[in-house]
Amino acid sequence: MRIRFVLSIVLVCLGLVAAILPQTKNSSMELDAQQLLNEIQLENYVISVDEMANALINNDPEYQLIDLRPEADFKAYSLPGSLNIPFDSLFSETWVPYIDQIARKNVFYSNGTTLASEAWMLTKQKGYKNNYILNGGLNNWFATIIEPKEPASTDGEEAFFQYEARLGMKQFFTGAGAVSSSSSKQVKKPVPRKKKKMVAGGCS
Amino acid sequence: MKRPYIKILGLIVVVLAVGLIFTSLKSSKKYKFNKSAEKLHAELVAAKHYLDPYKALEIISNKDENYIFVDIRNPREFDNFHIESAVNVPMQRALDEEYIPYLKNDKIKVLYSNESIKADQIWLLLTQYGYENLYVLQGGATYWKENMLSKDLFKSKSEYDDEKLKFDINKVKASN
Amino acid sequence: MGPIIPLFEISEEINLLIAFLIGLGFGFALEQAGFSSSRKLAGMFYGYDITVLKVFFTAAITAMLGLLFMNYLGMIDMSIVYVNDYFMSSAIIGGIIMGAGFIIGGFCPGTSVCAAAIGKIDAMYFIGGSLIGILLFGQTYPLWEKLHNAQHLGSLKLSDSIGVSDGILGLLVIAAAVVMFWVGEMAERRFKREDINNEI
Amino acid sequence: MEKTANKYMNPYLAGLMLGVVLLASFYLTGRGLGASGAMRSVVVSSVNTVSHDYAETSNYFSKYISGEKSPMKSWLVLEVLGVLVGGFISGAFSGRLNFKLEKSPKITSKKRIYLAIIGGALFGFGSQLGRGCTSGAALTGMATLSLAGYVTMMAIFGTAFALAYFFRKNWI
Repeated sequence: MRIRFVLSIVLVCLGLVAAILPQTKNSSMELDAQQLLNEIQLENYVISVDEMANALINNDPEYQLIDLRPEADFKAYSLPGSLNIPFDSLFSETWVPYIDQIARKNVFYSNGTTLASEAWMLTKQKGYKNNYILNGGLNNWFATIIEPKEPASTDGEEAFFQYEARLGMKQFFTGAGAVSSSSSKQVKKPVPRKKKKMVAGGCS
Repeated sequence: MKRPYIKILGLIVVVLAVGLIFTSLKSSKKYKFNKSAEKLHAELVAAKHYLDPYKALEIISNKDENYIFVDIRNPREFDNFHIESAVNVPMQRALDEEYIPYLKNDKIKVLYSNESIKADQIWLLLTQYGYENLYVLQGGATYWKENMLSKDLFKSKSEYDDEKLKFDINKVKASN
Repeated sequence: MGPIIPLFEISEEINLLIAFLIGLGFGFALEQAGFSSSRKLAGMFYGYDITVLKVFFTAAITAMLGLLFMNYLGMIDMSIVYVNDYFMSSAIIGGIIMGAGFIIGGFCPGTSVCAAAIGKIDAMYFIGGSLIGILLFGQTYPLWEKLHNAQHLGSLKLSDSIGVSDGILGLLVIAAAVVMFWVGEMAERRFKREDINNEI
Repeated sequence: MEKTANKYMNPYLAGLMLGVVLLASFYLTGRGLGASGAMRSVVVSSVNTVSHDYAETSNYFSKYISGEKSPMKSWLVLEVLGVLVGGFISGAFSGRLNFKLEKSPKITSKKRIYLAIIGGALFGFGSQLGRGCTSGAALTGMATLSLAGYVTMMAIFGTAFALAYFFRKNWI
């Protein structure tokens, strides 16, 4: 009898405290600011245009280009095989499965680097993995792959080697039989990251 | 038990007090984010956090006390060249306590790096972390050095935008 | 931050050891509460012993409050904590069948194991019956498959369907429990059965 | 007749203890307690031993046979083994260990056994259909404030109360 009384009071009081607490959501996936700052400086998230061009030429299924520009820009020109996720709708329900996935490397790009790096920061804060950015965006792509500059005669052998390679790539992306700008590669369905590591819970 | 109500009342007070003390223990993870990614995304879409270099020049020449220019490059780069009146907060130490006075005050802080990408990233990070009144200088130190120091400034005025396509799409397509 | 095992990729052996230890605590608590006695369990439905109600609700509320506070203090990531999938029709029909099994057999699976551990023969038969029931379900699964998977509404929480915060719902559950404890203890006095209480 | 009032732990304290165990389970593993899942594992593995091919073809059992890994070695089975040992320790502690068939004096032992088997079968069947028993679905679900938990709990106890009158002879 007395125990019931004491317990009732204690529970009701704690219940009151619980009821007035604000709702918080913890996510173990989210990084904190210091971790994110470290990640920014590591620059592991940058994919060079040469690497990307190679991947496209070899039809590497590991990479998925994601164009963050508005739809009109995407229709006017886009890299082969890109998926268009306009930056405004990055977190819309349609697209979250594509940026929160485990199967492929997503490579964000826009005209410059700003949008891509912003998108990367946001997805990183959310704890999504496998997202990268294309170094320098389309501008760098054009400057490097489509209109490569001939190295100066003082540059090392390596620079010339790279130049040769880029000319070859240019041939692939602009020459006859080039992949047309609208995505010819089918965009694959995303493989969502498993939210719950324990699928079978309870005692069912 | 002569006066049971006093005991009950006492119990209620004790439990409530313990409960409230308990909740005040909320661990303040040192670098916890204060703004959700979704909220920040909306701010980025609005893109109101950029400061045009020409407006920045006006602010500097007016010696406007409400603005602080924050150079987030490393000290060597800062010594080499920096915008007049700027303070140096190297980005890798942006969260350190010694820099809080520079970043947490009522003034408007304008971040810049060599270009705008790193400054934009640090802007995002600090905004997520809860700092306010931050802006990003478009073009950063490189653009500043090239365009803002010349005498016939307003003749060569060109808008800086990292997201502007610098190549002619039709040319690329035509060569197909 | 918890939950520990899914987040820190603990090895399988330690995981199973923890399972055993948690089971140990579970069994000990159940037995101490008197859940090893079928007549004590059944007493709930005739009013002479409402131990089930008391233990069940106290336990659920303790854990619920614990989760609410841990969540507030940032000690647990509630998005990983398992919330039962809600299949409306199968939850209700399954619950009704289990209710019938409860009043006929006098145990539920957890308590029957605990009772069998201290030598209750009826509990052992109950376990045997459960295994038969599960086998039966598996064998006739094509008949129930549709019902089993119908009306899947996802991992719904009460707060999602009612639109009140978890904390306020918790307070409501506590208030309901306190009233039930009070009514239950009155019932215990009203339907007192000294003979049974002495036996169990 | 001995005085029995203090035989068991005070139910509220026992409930508190159970709640702490449940909370520990949530904190450590991210899920609550369970019992019927382990029983299913036992059934699946026995079916699997008797006829592996048959278990593979059964729509329901095949869901729980994952590769070469024995379904016996699952988390819940270990947990239920713990329940067995924990119950035994507690029983030994409080001097309640003895073989006994508990029943109302109004019915025969044979009838009690039949009823236990029927009740067990119903419970086993229902727990599979409803995805969890009193501990896995109701208790755990209530702690996480899940809708399924409360619905299952109400269905179980509601039905038991509704049918209580018809089976009163078994118990009182």
